[in-house]
Amino acid sequence: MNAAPTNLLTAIVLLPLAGFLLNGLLGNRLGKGFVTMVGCGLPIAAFALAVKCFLDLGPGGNLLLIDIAYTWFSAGKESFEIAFYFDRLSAVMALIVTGVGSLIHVYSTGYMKDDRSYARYFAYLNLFLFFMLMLVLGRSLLVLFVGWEGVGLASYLLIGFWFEDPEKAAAGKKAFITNRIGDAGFLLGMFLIYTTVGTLDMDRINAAFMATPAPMVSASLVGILLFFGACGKSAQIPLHVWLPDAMAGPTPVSALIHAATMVTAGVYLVARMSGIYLHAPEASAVIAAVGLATAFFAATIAVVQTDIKKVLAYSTISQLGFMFLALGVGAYGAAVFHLYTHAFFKACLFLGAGSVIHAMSGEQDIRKMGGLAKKIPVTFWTFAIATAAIAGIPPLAGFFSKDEIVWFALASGRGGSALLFAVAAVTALLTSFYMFRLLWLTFFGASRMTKEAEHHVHESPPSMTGVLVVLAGLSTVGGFLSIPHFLERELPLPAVKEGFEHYEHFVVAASIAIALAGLAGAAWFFGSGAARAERVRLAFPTLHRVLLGKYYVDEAYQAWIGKPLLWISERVFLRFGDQRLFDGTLHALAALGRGTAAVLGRIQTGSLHLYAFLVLSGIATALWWSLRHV
Amino acid sequence: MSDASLLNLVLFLPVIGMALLLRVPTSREDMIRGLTFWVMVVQFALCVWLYTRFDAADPGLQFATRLPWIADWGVYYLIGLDGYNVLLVLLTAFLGPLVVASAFTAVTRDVKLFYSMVLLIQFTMVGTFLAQDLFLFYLFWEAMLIPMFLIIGIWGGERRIYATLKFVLYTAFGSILMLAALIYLVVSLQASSGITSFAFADLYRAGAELPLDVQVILLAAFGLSFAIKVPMVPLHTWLPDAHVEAPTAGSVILAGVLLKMGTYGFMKLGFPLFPQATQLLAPVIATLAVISIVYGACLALVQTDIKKIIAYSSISHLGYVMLGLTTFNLLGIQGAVMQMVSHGLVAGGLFLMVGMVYERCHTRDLAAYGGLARILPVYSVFFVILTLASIGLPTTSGFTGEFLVLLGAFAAGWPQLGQGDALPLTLAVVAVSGVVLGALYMLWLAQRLLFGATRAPHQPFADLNGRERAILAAIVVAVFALGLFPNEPMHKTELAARHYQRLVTAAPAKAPMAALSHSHEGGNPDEGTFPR
Amino acid sequence: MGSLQFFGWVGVALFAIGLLGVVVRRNVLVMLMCMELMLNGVSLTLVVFAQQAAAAAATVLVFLAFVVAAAEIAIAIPIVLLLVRHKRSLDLDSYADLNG
Amino acid sequence: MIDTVLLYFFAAAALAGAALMLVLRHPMRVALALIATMLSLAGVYAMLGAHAIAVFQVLIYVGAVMVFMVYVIMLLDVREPTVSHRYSWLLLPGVAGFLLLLGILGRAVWQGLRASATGAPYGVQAFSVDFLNDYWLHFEVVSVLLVAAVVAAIAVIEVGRRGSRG
Amino acid sequence: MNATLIFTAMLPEHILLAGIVLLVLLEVTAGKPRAALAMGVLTTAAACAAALVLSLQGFGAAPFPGHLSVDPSALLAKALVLALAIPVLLISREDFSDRQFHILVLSALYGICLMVSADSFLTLFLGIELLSLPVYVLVLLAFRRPESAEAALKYLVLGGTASATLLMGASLLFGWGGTLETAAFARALGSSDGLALAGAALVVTAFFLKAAIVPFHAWAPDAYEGASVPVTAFMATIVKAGVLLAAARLFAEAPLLRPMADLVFILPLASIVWGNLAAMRQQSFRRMIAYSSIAHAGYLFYAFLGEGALRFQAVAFYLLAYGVMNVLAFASLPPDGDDRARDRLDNLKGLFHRRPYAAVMIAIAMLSLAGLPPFPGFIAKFLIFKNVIAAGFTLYAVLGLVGSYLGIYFYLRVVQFLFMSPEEATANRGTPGRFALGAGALCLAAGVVMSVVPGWVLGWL
Repeated sequence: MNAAPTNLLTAIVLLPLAGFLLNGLLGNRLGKGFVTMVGCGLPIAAFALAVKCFLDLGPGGNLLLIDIAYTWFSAGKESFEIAFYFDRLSAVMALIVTGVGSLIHVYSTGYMKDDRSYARYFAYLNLFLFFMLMLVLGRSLLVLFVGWEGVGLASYLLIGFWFEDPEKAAAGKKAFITNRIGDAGFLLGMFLIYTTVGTLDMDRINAAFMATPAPMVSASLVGILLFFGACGKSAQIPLHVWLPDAMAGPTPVSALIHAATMVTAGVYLVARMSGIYLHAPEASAVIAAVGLATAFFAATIAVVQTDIKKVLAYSTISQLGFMFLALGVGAYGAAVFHLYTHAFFKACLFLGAGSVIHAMSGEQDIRKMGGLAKKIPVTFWTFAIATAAIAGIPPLAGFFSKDEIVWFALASGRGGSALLFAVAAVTALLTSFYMFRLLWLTFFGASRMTKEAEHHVHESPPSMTGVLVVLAGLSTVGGFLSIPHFLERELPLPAVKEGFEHYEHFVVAASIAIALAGLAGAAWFFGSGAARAERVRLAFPTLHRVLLGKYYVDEAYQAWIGKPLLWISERVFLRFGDQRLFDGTLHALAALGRGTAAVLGRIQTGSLHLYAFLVLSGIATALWWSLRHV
Repeated sequence: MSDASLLNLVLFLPVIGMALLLRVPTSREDMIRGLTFWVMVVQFALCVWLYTRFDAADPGLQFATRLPWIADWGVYYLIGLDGYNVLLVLLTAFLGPLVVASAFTAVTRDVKLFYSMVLLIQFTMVGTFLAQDLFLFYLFWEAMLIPMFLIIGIWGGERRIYATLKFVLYTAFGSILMLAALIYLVVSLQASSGITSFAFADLYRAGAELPLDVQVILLAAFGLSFAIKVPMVPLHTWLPDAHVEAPTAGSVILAGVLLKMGTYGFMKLGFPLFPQATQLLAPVIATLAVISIVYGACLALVQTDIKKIIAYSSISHLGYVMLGLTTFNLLGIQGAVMQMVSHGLVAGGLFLMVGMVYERCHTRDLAAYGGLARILPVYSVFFVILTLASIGLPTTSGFTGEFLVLLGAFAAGWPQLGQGDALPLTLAVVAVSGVVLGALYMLWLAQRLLFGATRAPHQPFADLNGRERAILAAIVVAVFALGLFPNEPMHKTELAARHYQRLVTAAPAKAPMAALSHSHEGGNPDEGTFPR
Repeated sequence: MGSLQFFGWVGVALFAIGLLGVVVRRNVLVMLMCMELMLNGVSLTLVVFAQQAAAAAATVLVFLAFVVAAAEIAIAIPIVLLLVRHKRSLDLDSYADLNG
Repeated sequence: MIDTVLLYFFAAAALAGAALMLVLRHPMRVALALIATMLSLAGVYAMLGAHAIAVFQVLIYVGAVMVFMVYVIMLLDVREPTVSHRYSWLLLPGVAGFLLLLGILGRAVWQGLRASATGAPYGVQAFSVDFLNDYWLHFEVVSVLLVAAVVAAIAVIEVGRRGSRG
Repeated sequence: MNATLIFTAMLPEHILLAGIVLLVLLEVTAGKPRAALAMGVLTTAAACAAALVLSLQGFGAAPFPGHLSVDPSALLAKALVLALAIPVLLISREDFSDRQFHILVLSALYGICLMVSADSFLTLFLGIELLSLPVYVLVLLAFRRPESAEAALKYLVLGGTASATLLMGASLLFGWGGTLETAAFARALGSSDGLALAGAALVVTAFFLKAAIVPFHAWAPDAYEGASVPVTAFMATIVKAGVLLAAARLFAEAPLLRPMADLVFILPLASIVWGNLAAMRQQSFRRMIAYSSIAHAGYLFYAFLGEGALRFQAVAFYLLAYGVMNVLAFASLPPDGDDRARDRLDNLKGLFHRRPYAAVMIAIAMLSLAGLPPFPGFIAKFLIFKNVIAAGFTLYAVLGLVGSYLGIYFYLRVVQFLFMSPEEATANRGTPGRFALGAGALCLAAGVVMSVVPGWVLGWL
């Protein structure tokens, strides 16, 4: 590969950082105009630069760009460089991040208009972009990890943006901790790679695992460790618990971080490390299984959620599950494809939801909505398009990417199977169903709003609707750009199991049917005031409770991990260890000293007889000792 | 003025400062404060100058002074900078002015005595790091107790007497055994080679020649005294009390520098003096280190006193240092050094911040606080930054240290797994879990202190003033500098790390360690002949 | 002449008895006399050894011992008088204000 | 022959006197017992041929010290509890220690001394010659000591006259 | 016999004697005591100077062969003791104006001079008595409280026992070796003959009694508490120094073998532990110092475990450090009309706020006595234990060090009182006299010198 040196990448990364510093340090003094300018201008500039780099690539230009900023640490032959790396995969990611990011910045100017911490908000947002770009552009796992933890930080800050509410602050903490758990695995994976391969540069690592002899380490072990990190970041079972709570943050944040970009970092990581996973069938199997399971369970939960953002959150988890399924079956291109389309329609959905909430002046419960279609038409139409897209209605973006995934789940030579296909299909059905349920409950039917709420309903400002329209447009046409083909060189699609070639059209038909079935189901259940849905709910109360309770995973963690940890720390370590054992021993020794001192003092009675006796016995003993051998 | 004499000036500036303080009438408190502050500033400036002049490529002792002191015992006044101490001296000098400035409003009783004691302890700490002669080292090491005893005991909290006595008696016990051990070491050197010398360089040779069992005993004696200072579980119980009772300045000095004495002692003396014994005991020490990491973190989790949380976090963080020192590979050692400095900055900064809020609310009980972010925005920003540094978030110095240490530990453990010894790797893995626990308690602290509904005694009060902002800004800048560009300082310590590594692994005791470390050293075993 | 061993032993015995007296007798004057007895025992031992070695030194030492004993008594008695004046008692056990 | 008998008699008497000192109640009687012991010791000295010592024994001890002692005893005839119970509570341990001491020391001396006496008797004249020739340093020092003792005694008496300042 | 030789050899003694005689004459003739202090100090200083000069000239002679001989180290020892006596005399000004005090002190010093150059037990015995008899009386001389008499009596009785024991030991040694020269003792240490060992043991015991080593220590706390401040200082420093230096001369360079070595290890160790522990809960300053002195006597006898050639240096340096710091503490003790009050440790509470410098002085003294660096006490202790370990008694040294650790607490307790405790309402407000300050200054200067250039000081010894 002929790599061309450049400095643009550093610039791309640093622009948002500059935004963060400017807004963070000066924002409050220089006022909203300045903040908006910096907060939106720099990401857009970054986007422009990304496009520029993208154009440098491609058939005409170089195969990839490398930008070595500086050496972070070196000792002997150990060396860690801060370097950036720009190939087609990074390009796709960078464009999504900067592009969608910029859009959401613009949207935010409207959404956060009245917030008193306007500057802080944009500072955080820029900070996020900075780290996210480090993540997708980093050449070595180290740089990636810096971004990886950094975006975690940004999401922590943004989830807890309204920190007066302890719930929100706690949600931020939960997100950070859960990510940290994943990161521990990531770190171990990194260490293992470094110890065995001797470098952290991802291109080198891939090469090393491709080469023969392979490194003296099981690729699957490395793969699973890294995947554990990905689980944390991309909210896969068992580390998915943080994402729903993360909805506590401002809605644009949910759109940007918890739908479009950050949560897909795990997908990016696995795709980027495909060199390892191609040689790690066990790890790939695990990924496929986990991904699919996540997709399915999240979808089931989403069916019963009543908070508009929670529904979207679970759908995000579910869609991420789809991506991991694709990764698991070796269809890295398909995964990235879905990542890309998902970025559009899920961002659109979240922003639409934001617009709805904005319109409802803060109300998020879809049971208190309905009939909004006429009141906020732009929001409705964009939301509808995005819904259709995620449901996989052709020819919208979601259809193509999801179809690819379902297809490879069945036919991939790298572990595709009928079972995967079946579950994926069911999940797709559920997806379409709950999405249309959401649409219905929100926009159709009779209004269930309180009067004054209804009175306040209003369409959002153009800064928001404009963004919605753009994203809806992307969700519509985005699918026609075939990312897998574009990435063919970096991420070749897996060979199709022989004998399956001619099932392709069947699968396409199936997925179309599934999508429409979901639509129909939603219409049938919720079209007439959700009476039928109610009946179903009463029919299976337990099931409903379990789903509402999200399978009680949080509770289980609390009971089996949180409480025992605290108990041990409190009872065993603090009470017994520190207080009784260690300090106890000390105090006992001190008491011993004092006691002896008291005894000695009592011996000194002041009676000369006693003193003389001490002398007498002393002399006698001394004589005895010195003469005992004579 | 030659650099060597500058180094002496750096060492003795605090004493000069004390002499000047004596001339200042007790009533002129501001003058006292100013004088002390400027003395510290000058000291720091000189240190920076020397740091820039410090030649990373010179393995030997730099800016050294060597004067006969107790001639017929072979005791010399021998000080100098080398890779071992250069960063720590700089750190000490850096924290000096900040400590002084932080006490401007906090300390109002016996101001003169207080600042004399601060200068005194500064003197002893710098001396401990600079000393290259065991007798001199021990002198400074022990002398350090006295000012600390007074600082905690006079300006401390309710249970200050208990705390300070606990601190001094605990530490003194270790030092007594160390004294016996060092005398034995010197005597045996005299017996074996006929030369009477306390110079580290000579003792390194003497120690390595001792029979293993003797080495183990001596290492235990030295190690006990160092481990108490670090402190390593189970010798740590003095630390929380001392920290909680000490005045802010005391806590900062304690966390910022004093604890490093222990790890520095291990790195400069304990391990290199007795290589075979170290090889033998390395698993034990590493295990204790990891226990400290986890134990400290768990205890920090259940504290309600802000200072205690940070105190226990110190135990946890210094566990990383010890772990790094026992990896015997360059990454781990360098990481340990970095972690020392980083912890000095971060923990010091956190204690300063606790002090600042304590000055305003007069309580350290976490339950009394909440939502400070609303009333103290600037404070909160700094607090969050330092919290993240303490968690070891990338781009902060904490990450540099932890990452290198853990990587080193893993790199040391993995090959041994091949030889069927799973312990080192297990330790590394468990240590990684400390990363999670660290996030757990620090974020818990931050959330309860800064977020949620605003709640604090004696509000409303003013946000940080210029002085406080300056103090914290200095620390934060340093934290990020070490997080983003650790390479330059690390190069200054690299030769020392190699020297340490060579001394400790020279012994044939444990093949895997040695082999690994050489492979990581880059196969040039005999570079750097230290210190002459 | 008889065996010196016996007389040497007697000297030691006197010394020991004197010491015992100091330990057990409560009357301060008696105790002082017991101290004298100790010195007497010592002198006897010395004389016996002197007889064995026939050297002047020991005899001189005995002489010095006498003088010193006299001096000690000369100092001790006034002290005792002082004590008795304050304590109105010769009982040693009543002189125990200093203790601990 | 006879002087050997005398010798042993004096020794026995000395021991007896010493023993009596331990058991007698009244200080005066104790003093008399001590005097007896001293006189018999003087006898022993004389019999052993150390006439000088014998003389000093009689002069210094009996003549000076004990007279002084007896005088003081008569001076303070305080009604004494010590007369009723003469022993401190340490009687038994004291005796035990005494026996141990006597055993060890006596054994040492017994073995240390050769069986029979030798050497010429050491008379007053020889003593005074030696003393003033070889030992005048000690003579001088003794004088200093006596001066100091006198000053000391006077000081104590003055203190007694002055009474406690505290 | 050459008179000039005697004159020069015993010049310090002669100067002291002259002083004594002069004072006695004045006592007899002149009525009002005047300039007693001046005479005492001058005499001591002159004697000290004489001893120092002679020792620096490397003067050595045996004016009374077999009884008394001087060599540089003996002269140095005299100089050391006399030098220590000067500040003690200065302290005494507040308590003693009369001549008797000075006569007694001078004769005690005379005794010490004899002890440290004695070659025969006669001289040694006379020296010890000449030292002891005056001190018995000094104890009650101030007589600020009735207990003084009791203290004096206890000291006298046990002191008398000590001299009897010494005599008994001497006579046994005489019986063994047929001579009363002290060299016999050094020989006896090595012998295995019963008589020799018994004699040696008794002599050692006598020295233990004088130096207050457990279990012969019991007199010390009572005597120290009963005496007045200057006299306690005198006993704690001068008397101890005299005894120990005499012991050093007595042991000479004789190698210490078992069982004697055990004797010289076990009992001192016992007194280190005992003294340090018993001092922990004292309420009287002087009593605490007494226990501390018991412990220090232990360290000092540890020095005898060391190699013969190094004993004198170790003992001398230790005595210097220890004595100087002790006197410093006593000099800085704020005076008070009521002796009991002055003696109460509680009176030191919050002293720093009344008179900071005094507090700092006492603190320095305490920390030095505790053996914490960088104070001279540490270097002295280091020297002793270094010798002990070098001689191969590593275990003994470790035990001794651990014992010394026990002592740190009660010294720190004093510092705690000085700086950290609230002032007591009843606390005395007396101001220390000029002379006491002078004494303190002298001691502090000496201490500083010893800790800054210990090598230089050791060079002299």
